[in-house]
Amino acid sequence: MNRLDLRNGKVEMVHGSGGRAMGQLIRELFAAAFRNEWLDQGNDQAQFSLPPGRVVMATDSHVIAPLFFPGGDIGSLSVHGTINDVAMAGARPCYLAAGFILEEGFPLADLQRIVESMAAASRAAGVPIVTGDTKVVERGKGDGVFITTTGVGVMPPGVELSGDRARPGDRILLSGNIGDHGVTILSLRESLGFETEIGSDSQALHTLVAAMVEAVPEIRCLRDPTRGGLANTLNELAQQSGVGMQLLEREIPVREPVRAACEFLGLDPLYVANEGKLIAICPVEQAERLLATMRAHPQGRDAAIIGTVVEDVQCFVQMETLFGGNRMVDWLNGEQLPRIC
Amino acid sequence: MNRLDLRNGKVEMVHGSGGRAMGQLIRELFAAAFRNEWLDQGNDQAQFSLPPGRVVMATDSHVIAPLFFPGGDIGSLSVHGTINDVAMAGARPCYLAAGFILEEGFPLADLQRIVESMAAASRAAGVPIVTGDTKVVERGKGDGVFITTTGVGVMPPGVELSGDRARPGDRILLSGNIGDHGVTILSLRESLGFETEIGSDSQALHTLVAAMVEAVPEIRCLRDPTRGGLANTLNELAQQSGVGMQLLEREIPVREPVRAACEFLGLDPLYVANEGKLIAICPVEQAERLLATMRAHPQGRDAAIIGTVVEDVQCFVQMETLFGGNRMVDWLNGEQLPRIC
Amino acid sequence: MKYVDEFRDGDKARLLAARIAAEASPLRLYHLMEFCGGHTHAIFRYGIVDLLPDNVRLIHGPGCPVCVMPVARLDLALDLARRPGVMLCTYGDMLRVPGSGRLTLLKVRAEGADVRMLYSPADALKLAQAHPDKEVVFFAIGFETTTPPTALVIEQARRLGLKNFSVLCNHVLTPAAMHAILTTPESESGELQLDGFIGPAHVSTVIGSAPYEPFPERYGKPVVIAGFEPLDVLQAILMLVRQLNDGRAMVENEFTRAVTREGNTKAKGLTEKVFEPRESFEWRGLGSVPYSALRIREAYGEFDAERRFALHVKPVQENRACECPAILRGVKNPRDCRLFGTSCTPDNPLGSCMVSSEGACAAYYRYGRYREAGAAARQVYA
Amino acid sequence: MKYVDEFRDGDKARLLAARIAAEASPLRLYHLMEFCGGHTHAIFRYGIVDLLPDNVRLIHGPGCPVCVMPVARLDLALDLARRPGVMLCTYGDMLRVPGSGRLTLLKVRAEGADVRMLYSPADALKLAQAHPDKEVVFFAIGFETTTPPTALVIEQARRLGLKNFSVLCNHVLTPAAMHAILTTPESESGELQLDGFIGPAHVSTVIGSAPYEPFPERYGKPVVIAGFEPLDVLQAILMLVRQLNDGRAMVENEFTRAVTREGNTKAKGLTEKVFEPRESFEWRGLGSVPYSALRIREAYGEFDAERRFALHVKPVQENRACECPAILRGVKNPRDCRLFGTSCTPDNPLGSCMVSSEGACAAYYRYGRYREAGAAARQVYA
Amino acid sequence: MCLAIPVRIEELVDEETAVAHIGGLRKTINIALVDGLQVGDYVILHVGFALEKLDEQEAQRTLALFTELGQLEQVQQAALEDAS
Amino acid sequence: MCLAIPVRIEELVDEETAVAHIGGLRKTINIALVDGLQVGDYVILHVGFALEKLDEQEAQRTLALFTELGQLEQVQQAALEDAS
Ligand code: SF4
Ligand code: SF4
Ligand SMILES: [Mg+2]
Ligand SMILES: [Mg+2]
Ligand SMILES: [Mg+2]
Ligand SMILES: [Mg+2]
Ligand SMILES: [Mg+2]
Ligand SMILES: [Mg+2]
Ligand SMILES: [Mg+2]
Ligand SMILES: [Mg+2]
Ligand SMILES: [Mg+2]
Ligand SMILES: [Mg+2]
Repeated sequence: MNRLDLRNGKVEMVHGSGGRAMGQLIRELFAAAFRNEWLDQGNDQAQFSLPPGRVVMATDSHVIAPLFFPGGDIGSLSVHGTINDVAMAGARPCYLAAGFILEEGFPLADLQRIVESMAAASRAAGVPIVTGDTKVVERGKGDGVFITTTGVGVMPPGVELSGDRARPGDRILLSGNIGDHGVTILSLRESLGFETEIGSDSQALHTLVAAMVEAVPEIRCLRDPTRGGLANTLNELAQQSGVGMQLLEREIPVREPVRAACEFLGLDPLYVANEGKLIAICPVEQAERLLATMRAHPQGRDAAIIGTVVEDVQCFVQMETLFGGNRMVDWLNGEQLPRIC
Repeated sequence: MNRLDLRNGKVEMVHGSGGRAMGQLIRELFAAAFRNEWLDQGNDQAQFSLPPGRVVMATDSHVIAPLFFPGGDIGSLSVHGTINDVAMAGARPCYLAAGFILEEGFPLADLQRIVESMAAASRAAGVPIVTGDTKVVERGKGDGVFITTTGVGVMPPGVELSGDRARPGDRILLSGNIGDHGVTILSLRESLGFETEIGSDSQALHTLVAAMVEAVPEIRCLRDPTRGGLANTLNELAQQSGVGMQLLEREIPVREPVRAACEFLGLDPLYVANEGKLIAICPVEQAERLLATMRAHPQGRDAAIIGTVVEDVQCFVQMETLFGGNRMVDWLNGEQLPRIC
Repeated sequence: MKYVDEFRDGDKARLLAARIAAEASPLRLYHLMEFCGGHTHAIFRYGIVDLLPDNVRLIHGPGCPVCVMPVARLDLALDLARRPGVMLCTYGDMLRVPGSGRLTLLKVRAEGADVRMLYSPADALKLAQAHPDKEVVFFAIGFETTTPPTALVIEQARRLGLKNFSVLCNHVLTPAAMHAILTTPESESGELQLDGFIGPAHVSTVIGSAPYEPFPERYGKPVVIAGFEPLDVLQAILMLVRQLNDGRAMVENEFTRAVTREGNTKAKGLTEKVFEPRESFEWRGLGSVPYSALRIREAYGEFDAERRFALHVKPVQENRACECPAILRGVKNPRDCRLFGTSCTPDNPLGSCMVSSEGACAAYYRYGRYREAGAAARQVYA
Repeated sequence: MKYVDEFRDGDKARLLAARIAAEASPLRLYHLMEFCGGHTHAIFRYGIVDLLPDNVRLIHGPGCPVCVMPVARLDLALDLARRPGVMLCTYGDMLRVPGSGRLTLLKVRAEGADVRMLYSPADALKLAQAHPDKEVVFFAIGFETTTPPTALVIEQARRLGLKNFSVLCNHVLTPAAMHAILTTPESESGELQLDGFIGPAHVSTVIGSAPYEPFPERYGKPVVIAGFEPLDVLQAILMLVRQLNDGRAMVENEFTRAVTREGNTKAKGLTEKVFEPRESFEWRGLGSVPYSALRIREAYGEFDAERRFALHVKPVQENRACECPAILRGVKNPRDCRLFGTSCTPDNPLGSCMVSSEGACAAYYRYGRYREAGAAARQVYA
Repeated sequence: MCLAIPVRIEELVDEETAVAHIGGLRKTINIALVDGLQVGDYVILHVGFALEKLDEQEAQRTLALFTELGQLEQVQQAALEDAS
Repeated sequence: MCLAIPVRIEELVDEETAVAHIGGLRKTINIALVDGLQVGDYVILHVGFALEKLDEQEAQRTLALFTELGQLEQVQQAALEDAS
């Protein structure tokens, strides 16, 4: 049997039909890149032991366009995204599963690039991809490639985090500057026609989380401000916990190019997606220790205390502006569309 | 805020943008249907305890067209398919995660029907959907709805199954008649223009598996003959174990309408997909006990011993035909396409 | 960002605010209309109201092109978008505005219509070139700021000989709307309390300050053209307070960094070449306003979607409970609308003022909702 | 399934086999060509060779319409499929056949061409009606069995006045190919050993048995028309053995349940009305064969894709190592090809005989590969 | 060549169309190529078109041939066994 | 109304096109509506088009106004404090 033509080949329907061609794709592309004892077994599932403790499971489907962007691609993103969702429970991510939905005609060379990027991200994070699935849809019924990853992890003893645990008086911490991912993606939309040096912040945050929960097991909750950005994620947490929040705009780090892009597109950086940042809420007493821990970790160098949890039956998130006024930071209304007025 | 218009509404991009509309979709549709303590928490991940034992994880992306078919829909299928992949390890499936990729414009009424069918399947199986994700893609970049489910389960002590454990002399058992699912789907292709009373066999097989591994812990391996049908699945197992197989056509149950459809479409039922059948391989000494156990379970009433594992370095699967000859049962070549000659 | 950040300085703002408080006479009220949605947005985003003394009151005007678009004209676009073979493109702001039956361009897109979002009208041309099999229609909106780019694009379409491109023109004129505001029944009855205008920055960049001179002259209302940064707005308020205190009424220019008396003559010339005034145009809130909008000249008729598709506006009943019209006339406030924040929210807007981030209702909801309900929350903050 | 299962009875097969063994003379060889791929398929699927004595040998003929299609004509379809605006539809069998550069219709579809699989040619008409903006081309293949449905569809297209439908006609004729087989150099040199034909069942349903009468008469080769079920094939072999033993050479009909001497006159008439013979047609393996294929008559010229798109066959070099041509002439066996099972497999076919499930190479690979390699395995089976 | 299968006419829909049964399936087929079909007739179906009526008497005759052959074999077998 | 922002011209590409910088971004813009632009000039950018040149002297003058005002306030504040 000839080897897969990874240079000029394209995904064909036959690669999803459960026959020899699918086996070849899995063997020569997926298993070759992810290489581990579980995939080598060739079963439809993976078996493993987990350390004792409560188990955490998270899943995310990834549908980004373009598939490749400065700072990553859909492959690395799909690994980071799910590792982060597991880590946001305070857990140690242990294993990943990956489901691919490929569009007929997608270049195998691009698929290989994506898969190798996933493999690298998974290796770097120490979280192997132990089982997977591949489907092919007809041209025009997909968009190149969609990747759904699912992660399982284990909670360290004594840690208990949940979005409903924020209490008035708690401090709100952010691990770094916001908006890089979303602005990077927008910069690639040809019609918006701008270039920037910044790249996506896509990264796996589990080692940062491990350091944080070890130093401050009292953390109330963690969440990564992805789709909908900081504003929506804080609104979610406020709603879940039945509290309000008061932010300080001057403490929220936003890089100049992100501000500039938002300015001319009519967007607000608070609503722009991130893929490598986290929000932590902790009791006021531990806030400084947590901040120091975060700043001592390379992924938290720019961490800041950006606000306080307040009592508010309406669960409003508000912000003292740089200008000195106070404003609501409401949920995103619909999609954030570039606007002219 | 007005309630979601589940009667006439359509999926819009805003339902995937991480804002209030997405929250509403999740709350009023997904969480309402799946209702359980984990989803109610509203976190980006679920936490649970697992009974002691090795953990099993499996994932499958579901991309079927049409979405609704006699005997099920993409919702129930996505629950059954992953439960089965977990169960095929001999494990007890415990929890599911579900990732949805929705196409802009997809009717909310159809989505609700699918989600309720998933909820019913999950309840019936006793395997809750504890975490999920929703993405929306632009019209023309998806196909209504894709669902990726991931399951975790736990191995009962003393059971160890894997596709590489088949040994010459072992018996091959099949839990029931083949081809119902694939022929049902084909019958819905308008251009093939045929009608049949049969429906998909989509079902969760974990209770059957539980009975089997309890009665015969010596089972070598289990696998569900889904895409690619019985023939490909047996070839996979033969390859994994480095053995050949010799089947008896007369023992393989195929219903008359399935045979008829295959006859006029030029297909072979051995290659047609199933979604509620399993293959078991076990030592010859336990074969009759296993058969009896399967037949005592409603899902194994028509179970049969369909062949024997043989020594063969080429890993060929062969079959003694009804007619009395012997033929190869090779891997599927490409897709199984209706043919005229 | 140069020429941006300097105009957002909070310390200077407090100084300006103190100046306004010092100079505003406690013996009178100052009713100042920010004509422009851009000012409305800045006022809420930066919390400017909090900095003003109680007797300096801001009234929101009709200066948001999304808000003033009547349902009947949006229906034209919805109708076009649903025709087979048509690709309708427009700015993101317009996609969520409800037309008849709460239909939006996003909804018809979800149903299968080919609707595209533009950042720049130049992209509409590119779409037309890339899709020769489609009728590409640019649903153009905007005041005088946005008009010259549209004119340029129509001119280019002619140069390129495009056969599948047209523009559904909804460009409107600022001074005409200001006249209308001052001649409504409410204005004449005195119900509208209006002492002066904060004039638009970017519109004036194009048209210059001269077109505002009739307002002091004919109606005795001072106008101060102001930039959209918060210090610009405060400075303009101070300048208006001073004029009113002095009994003066004239056009002053706070935005001298980009506005002259003449404006951009090149841009004006191009606009003049491609467009001509409509005898009358329907505004949400203001009704029919004479010579208040532009249409494509006959010489460019092939690029006029109204001609090309023989479109005719069908009068529709606007939602009666929606107070947008009165808000746009400056006589009501979003909180006077009983749908505000209940049936009508940014997620499910009933009126256009709840859609555009420059709409008064959206601004009140986004930035101001906490004022009633959440005031208590602020106290808790240590 | 009535009239199917009865003809697959294993017990009766063994009786028939015993009869053949009893009657076949051990003193001679019987070289019987199954013209049809349908017979080839049945022979392998049911393991008929295992039931025959060694001296009764089956030779595979050129009766698979997929296998005999030359690369140059497939290239026409590939070329058409890639043209913008064209929707090319054909039977599933054709999608995986490699043309020049190993390109297939499935591959060009993956690259974006609009290629559809049909179960029935009637669906091609429906596609043309549903996609008035597309040029729908039906890439028609097949022997006389498949021709009348194509003719009917062209007739219907005319009745419906379809303007966007055409047929790329590759219908070929059985008797002409049988003549060609018997006049190859190998046949004349005696290299081709051929004592009689198992004649096609379904082709004969349409054309009747009369067209085979020249073969006994002119070449002295007996013909037995046989159904496609395994008992039919065995019975036909017995009938041929008997003719050869008796020194007879005539046309006999085993498939009397659906074949008469005249065939289906209505179907023949329709074929005659829409199609006319081509003076010559290129077959893979047989080269140019005179009057061996059909073309669309001028009266239906608007539905002829070759006329409509001014298509001209460009001669191409077929893969030299592929032995399909010799196999189709009956002088080689798939195992004589050094690519068989290594470079050429059903997953990556190099020649057409490896694609169609009626191709000799595919049949050998699918059902027969175990014969060499896996024979040992059978012993182990208890 | 030419995948085809006998099916039974269950219902004549119009001049060109019938519903056929086969092994528990219902299938709409085109019957324009065969005149004079009746409900209950068997036809040979190919790419959705009836190609020809199946002659049931002839089918029975062919099947009978196989059976006779069986009897013949038995007689011969018996003879052989007697002889041995 | 009319979202617009000052950007600096970095490069003149052709009669209609320039590359502008803003806060670390590069953006291709249309300059057909403004004559006589030079590299280094600031323009007001709206929907991808330069609308007008920004007069830097005037901008400085406006900013100076705010600063003067600050000084004025300080003087007055000092006076008030002295008085109290
Ligand atoms: S709140 Fe909504 S309904 Fe009321 S005036 Fe504003 S836009 Fe109209
Ligand atoms: S094995 Fe392949 S290359 Fe060889 S003759 Fe057959 S089709 Fe041609
Ligand atoms: Mg998740
Ligand atoms: Mg996530
Ligand atoms: Mg998350
Ligand atoms: Mg799978
Ligand atoms: Mg696509
Ligand atoms: Mg799986
Ligand atoms: Mg599965
Ligand atoms: Mg499986
Ligand atoms: Mg998620
Ligand atoms: Mg689609």
